[in-house]
Amino acid sequence: HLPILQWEDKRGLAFTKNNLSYSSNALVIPVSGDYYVYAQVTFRGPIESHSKTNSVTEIITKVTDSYPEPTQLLTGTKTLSEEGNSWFQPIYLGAVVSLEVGDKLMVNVSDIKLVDYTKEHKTFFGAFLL
Amino acid sequence: HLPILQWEDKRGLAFTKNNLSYSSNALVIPVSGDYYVYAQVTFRGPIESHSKTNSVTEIITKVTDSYPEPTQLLTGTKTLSEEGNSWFQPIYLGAVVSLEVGDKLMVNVSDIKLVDYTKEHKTFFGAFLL
Amino acid sequence: HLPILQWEDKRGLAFTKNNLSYSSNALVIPVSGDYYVYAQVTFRGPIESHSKTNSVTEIITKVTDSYPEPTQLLTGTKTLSEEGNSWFQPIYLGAVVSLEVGDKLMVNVSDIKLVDYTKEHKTFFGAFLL
Amino acid sequence: LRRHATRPTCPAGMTWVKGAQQCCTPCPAGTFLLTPCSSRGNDSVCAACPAGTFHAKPNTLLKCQACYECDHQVFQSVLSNCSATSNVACGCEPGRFRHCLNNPCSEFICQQCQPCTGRLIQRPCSEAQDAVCGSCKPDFYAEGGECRPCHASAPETCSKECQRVCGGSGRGLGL
Repeated sequence: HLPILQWEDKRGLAFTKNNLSYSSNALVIPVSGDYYVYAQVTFRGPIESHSKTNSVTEIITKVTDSYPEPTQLLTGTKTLSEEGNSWFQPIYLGAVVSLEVGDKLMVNVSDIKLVDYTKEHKTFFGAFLL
Repeated sequence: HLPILQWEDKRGLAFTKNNLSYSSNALVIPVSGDYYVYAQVTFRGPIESHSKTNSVTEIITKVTDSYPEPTQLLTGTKTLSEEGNSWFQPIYLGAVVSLEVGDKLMVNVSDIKLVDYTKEHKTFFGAFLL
Repeated sequence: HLPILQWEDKRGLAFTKNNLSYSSNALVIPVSGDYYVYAQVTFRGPIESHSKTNSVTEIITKVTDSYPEPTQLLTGTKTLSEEGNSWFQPIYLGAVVSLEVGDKLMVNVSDIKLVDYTKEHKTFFGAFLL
Repeated sequence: LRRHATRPTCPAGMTWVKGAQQCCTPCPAGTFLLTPCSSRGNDSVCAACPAGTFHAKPNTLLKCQACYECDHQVFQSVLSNCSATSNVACGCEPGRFRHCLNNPCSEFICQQCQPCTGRLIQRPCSEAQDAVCGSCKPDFYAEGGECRPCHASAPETCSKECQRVCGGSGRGLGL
């Protein structure tokens, strides 16, 4: 599986409420229903130790007790054409998904070293019940 | 007019409820109000038989009894700079629009052959009433 | 500070309601709560009078009486790789933020001359209370 | 299965208006529906589209569409202003032509026409396409892909295109 991002859930702009909680890298769904789930990841490179990166991928994944494998809910994937220069690039994802109480939502990325985690307004993740 | 995408509305992650229905390639609005409408299309190329593509476009369009022509609600359009190598690229759109009962929402694209329809988590379309 | 965009709030697809008002380039929050805030800016270039542009940036900013400095809520920033050819490129941002009555939301951009303001469905800005 | 309350089909020339749950005569182009009709069907109150908005067709919409704007940053010019019944039409400033960025050319920039300095013009620059330059004009000679005026060439290097000019240079100015 692709690496899972960790998130800040209290400080700065981050918050959780209405019993939507955050634990072991996942948002935990408190009540079954339809949620608008979204995430943006800002990627940047190149990274010294890295061979040239051709693409970046962000996936919002669901883990549920009723199925042994994670389910990919939303995927944003893009090739890079910056030819070795330094580059940066956001990928935003958002959609309505039906979730069950206890389901866990996570964000996976193609390469965690390429994620710009330095500023909370550039990389973020959330969900709200409709 | 640009080609219109067709959608799966029942299987997998797809669903329709609250009387929002899907017919002849369009979401049909069941009750007047303000809706958050969104769509992501993942494009990919080049397609061998295809001349060099230099841009991709996604448009969410409204058709209504009240006006004889479609109205463009949201447009995402981007030039490509991948110079003939294989490329892929998502375009996400989302905003609040005022809609009337019976209005129809569709997604048009610049070139249907460039759309990656193979995975439901890469290309999706939806709306919810505020 | 980066330049602030001005918006049309009445004509065409634009509207304000539920006391969310628009004045001096800002959406003014009528009641405290959690809002889904979003904006898309379509950038395009090059502009003849301009030296080469390497990147474009869009920031949704909050100004509040309780703090003297604007707060960056959401940022989308991307390098350009179109090598001097004509290019265009949308950046979409959206997330839930907690806001207080009287808070003002604005959209800043790296360079106002690179913004495609010509069609309302390509560049837009909005918010709704959850 | 619940039967949806199907809407009656309106007589020709009339449109179903949800607000009034009636068939009404649509408002003419250039106006929008201010007040829906009564049961008589032809007494809708229509109002003119405010400045900066338009409707090109008869309609029963509650608002008019916003006019586009021409992109002056890329040297577009207004071919025809937005009116109550038609959107703005954009073209290019003089001396420039449309370089389409997409198909059907709804996105374009206005690039400078090539000047064809010292050359014959095979096809003049137009709104739709750049000029096509031909060979060098009389009294010009080709050098390094450019056309240079003959008088600038030294006698010993006088090329064949310039014989007329060089040949005459020794005889002084004729009246």
